[in-house]
Amino acid sequence: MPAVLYAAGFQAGRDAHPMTVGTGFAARIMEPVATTFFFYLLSGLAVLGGVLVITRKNAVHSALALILTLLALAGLYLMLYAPFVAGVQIILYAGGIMVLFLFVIMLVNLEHSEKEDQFNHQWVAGVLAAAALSGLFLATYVTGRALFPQRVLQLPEQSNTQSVAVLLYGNYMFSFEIASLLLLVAIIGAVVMAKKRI
Amino acid sequence: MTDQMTTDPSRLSHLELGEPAKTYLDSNELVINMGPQHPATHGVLRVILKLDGEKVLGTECVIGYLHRGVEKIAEHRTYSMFNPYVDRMDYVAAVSNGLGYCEAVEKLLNVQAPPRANYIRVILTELNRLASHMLWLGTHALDIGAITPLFYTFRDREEILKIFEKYCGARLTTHAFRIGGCLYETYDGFEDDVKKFHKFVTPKIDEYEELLTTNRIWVERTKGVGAISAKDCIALGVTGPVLRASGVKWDLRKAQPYAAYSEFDFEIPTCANGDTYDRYLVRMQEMRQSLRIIEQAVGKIPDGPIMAKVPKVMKPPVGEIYHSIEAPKGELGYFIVSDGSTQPYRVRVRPPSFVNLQALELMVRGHLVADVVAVIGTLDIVLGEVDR
Amino acid sequence: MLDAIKAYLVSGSRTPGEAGSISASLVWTFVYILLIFLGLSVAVIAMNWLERKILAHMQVRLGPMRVGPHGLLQPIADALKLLIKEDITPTAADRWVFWMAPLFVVITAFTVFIVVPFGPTHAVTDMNIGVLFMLGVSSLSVLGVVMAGWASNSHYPLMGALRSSAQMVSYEIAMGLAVVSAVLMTSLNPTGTGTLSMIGIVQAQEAQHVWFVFKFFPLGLIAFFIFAVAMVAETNRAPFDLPEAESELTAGFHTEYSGFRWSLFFLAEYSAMIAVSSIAVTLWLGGWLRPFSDWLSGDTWDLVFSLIPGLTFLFLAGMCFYSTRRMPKHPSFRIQTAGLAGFGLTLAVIGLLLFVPPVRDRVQDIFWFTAKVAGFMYLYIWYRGTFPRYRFDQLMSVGWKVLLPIGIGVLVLTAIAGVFL
Amino acid sequence: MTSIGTLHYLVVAAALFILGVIGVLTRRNVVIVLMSIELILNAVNLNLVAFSRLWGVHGQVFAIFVITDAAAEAAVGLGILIAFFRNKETVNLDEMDLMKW
Repeated sequence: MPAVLYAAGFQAGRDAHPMTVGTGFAARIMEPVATTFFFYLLSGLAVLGGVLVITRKNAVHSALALILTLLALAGLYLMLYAPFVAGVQIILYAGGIMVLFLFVIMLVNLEHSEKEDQFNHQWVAGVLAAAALSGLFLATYVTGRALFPQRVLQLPEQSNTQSVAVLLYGNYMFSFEIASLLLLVAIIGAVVMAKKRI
Repeated sequence: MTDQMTTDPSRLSHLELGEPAKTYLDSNELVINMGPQHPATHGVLRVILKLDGEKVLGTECVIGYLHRGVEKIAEHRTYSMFNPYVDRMDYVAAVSNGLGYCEAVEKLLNVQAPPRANYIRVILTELNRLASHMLWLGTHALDIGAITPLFYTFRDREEILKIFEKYCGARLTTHAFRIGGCLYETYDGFEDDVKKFHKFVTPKIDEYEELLTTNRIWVERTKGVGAISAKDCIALGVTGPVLRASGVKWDLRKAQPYAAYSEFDFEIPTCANGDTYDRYLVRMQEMRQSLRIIEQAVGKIPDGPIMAKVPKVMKPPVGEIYHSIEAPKGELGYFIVSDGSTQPYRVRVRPPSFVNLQALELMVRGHLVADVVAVIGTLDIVLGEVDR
Repeated sequence: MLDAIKAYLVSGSRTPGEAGSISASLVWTFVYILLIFLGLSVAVIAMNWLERKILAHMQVRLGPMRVGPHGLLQPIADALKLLIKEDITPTAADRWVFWMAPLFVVITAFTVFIVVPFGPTHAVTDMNIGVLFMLGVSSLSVLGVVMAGWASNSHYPLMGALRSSAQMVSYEIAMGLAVVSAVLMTSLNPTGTGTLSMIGIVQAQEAQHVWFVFKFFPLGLIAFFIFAVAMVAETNRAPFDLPEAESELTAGFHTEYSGFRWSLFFLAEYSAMIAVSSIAVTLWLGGWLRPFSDWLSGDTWDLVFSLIPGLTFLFLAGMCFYSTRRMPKHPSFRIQTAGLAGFGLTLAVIGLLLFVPPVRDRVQDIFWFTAKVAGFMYLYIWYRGTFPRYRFDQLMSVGWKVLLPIGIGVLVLTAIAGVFL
Repeated sequence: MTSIGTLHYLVVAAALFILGVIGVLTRRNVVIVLMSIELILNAVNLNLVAFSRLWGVHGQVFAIFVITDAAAEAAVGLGILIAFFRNKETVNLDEMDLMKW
């Protein structure tokens, strides 16, 4: 499935460029359909996962829903010509962070918290705030849509990893080092927090 | 520790260990039932483990799943009728069990088995020791994860069982000896068979050692695991290879020779650390020593009768007797009380496995779950003997 | 349609993901996926039989002998048994997660194969991030294991799941470092750019005229060794099979599974083994490249090596025929003997087919790749027959204290060597 | 048939963001709140990657930084959670009021 997806993204992307001419009748028919189909499928899955994350009682179910969202987002990244970010998303987010989450959920037995009230007392205020935020987004969408540039850059998909690397080790070298420092701090912090006796 | 040991399962199912923990964090413990149906408990032993993650905080053995009331049965059988029952206790070393019982009753009757019978007894008992140690090695290695030695040892144990079968018709529960000697004369070619076996198995033991003794993973898994000091061993009454691995040179074959053992030249292998690796080494050495005894014995089996004069209806004089032998697993003792009738008033067995099992708690506390399996294997228990 | 097939076969220089038009690309992708799925299932079945036979012969016994000649039909009988068996879901289990876990494991195990290059053109797709994708997706299988252990709602599976997730996460790091050092070597091409694409990595080895296992000796060898150890741990096989340590945890995370769902775990385990082996083969052992391509070069040698696939099959066929002669002559063995002869005949026909020049040229790559992977499979079985099992703390210390530092050291040294040599 | 532009991705990202905000503001369970934060971070990532199609790869680089950040946050957050759970035997946010006096 990712292969198909990938191919679809690749082909569609090629056609989205104004200068590219479709390679054939079938291509001209299929590409927009494939892109649209996969976009709606993946974003639907992502949003569905998001809804499940915040509504499930059982934390493990929430985590699994979050994994669904993460994988769907990785698919979207592939469609956006960001294969490297997609790979990192899968290997780090779904394979690393979520395993950590599941591990902790299993360590911290949450059975009794399932039977308790799932939402806090200020949930009305919270939902109102979120509604206000979505209103803001909606307003931005309505007013700003026209200002949005229509054309997209044709990113060189085959050398995506190289261009990311050049930026990461060139322009953002300092930030990269800071990030490694951040991770070091996080490791030490996590060990100190979780260890029973030091 | 021994006072925790009890055979009343109704009390034990709600342990002093407390209710199962709510969480699996180190603040709370996890209680796991290992057994009675578990591949690594060598039968129907149930070990209740109190765990902190993977670390063992405490254990409790629940036994009795294989209890058949062997000792009680003895009170309703004549002396010779009870003889086959003892084979069913330590069923991997049935010959040793029979030897112990027969000698105890002979002592009670004040009868001496003839020298030829004693030689046959020694040969068969030592063969049985080899068989028992081979079974131990195979299952112990299997518990630690090495699957191949099991098949090697079973291949070689088969040769021993073939000799048993040719001698008395049975392979496992042999009932080879009778009170007063042996019932069966050796078959034609018995000595050749034993000699051939000796030649066959000596390089095989090197083969086992090649697979395991210097294997890094094996050494890492066994060195320092389940160590027990000589003092603790003596305090708990632990005997056999477990005791010898802790550095105590105590073997009943030397300490109070029975059968014909005083006539043979052999050594008592000992080690110093008392850990699983040392017990492994001791047993491997013991196998070689057994082969040595067999080699000496088979060359000079004396001629003569194989049965002493024993009355058809045995009525030992009133009195009591304790006789113990060095079974493959440790000291196997029989305490028999006679009231002068044809049936024993009471028979009490001191099984080595039962006593050695006490040491489990001491040996595994603070170790990991995987070590529990290794230690159960190294104690070499047979549940038929523990529960009787 | 026929034209399309012909066009694709003739073009011959692209993976199906890049085939001319999107429709052709889709069709060929599906064809390849189907082929890989079938091939993998057959490989797992064959592996099942081989493991039992090889292990048995290492352990002085015969292994399956009853179902079919030399037990050849035993895996099929087992599969049937598993399918017919009752599929039990424990009452206290979390139904959804319990149901999803084996699916998740199997899907991840199979998805990995879309980037495996069986030959320069024989891959479903050539991803720019091939290696990253493989590592990522195979690391997802740990989620399935955790789900299975948690959903069973039982102590032994939970402990198995905790063990395996800790183990897989730790060994992934050592594995990643080893992979990075191999990827670093690809950047020493004459063209000068590194690549994560699986096909690109093999092509780099072709261009540099050396398999990466021999590059910067012994650096490549050490990295390969790290990977070879980590991949055994990653697939939970002996001597690192603690999550399913039979003597300790009965069966680890799949204790509560039975029947078909259990067989899915089985399938996933074996295809994961094949997957990591193919990563190792691609990264260090030259993928589809034939051995000695520099030393024994030239048209004559090319021809000789291209005959080897057919000869191998003929040899296997010969073994079958020889065994036929050794079968018992009793009438009740007649069907088995005939079956064995038929099997040999099939192998012989395949072998002869492999001598036909066009087939020979297309199939060579696949043969060499498969042969190398098969070597790894044999190693897996060999380990299982030889080693005892590690203990959990020892396993962790091997991962973190031995493999990880060595991996970092090799990475740094490879980088230095790449710059200065 | 409209083709999918950057704007579509932004809408998806906004939806995920709002879901995350709702989760953070209303749920009691800390683990789920942490997961909602991951949801928010992912929404941001999707935005960044979508915009990288307009203005070059910089967005993708930044997305990688965000993922790093998320890893650090998850590690520390779950560490705190374990430490807290060990002492108080609860994972409910409104019971975490040790600092409130």
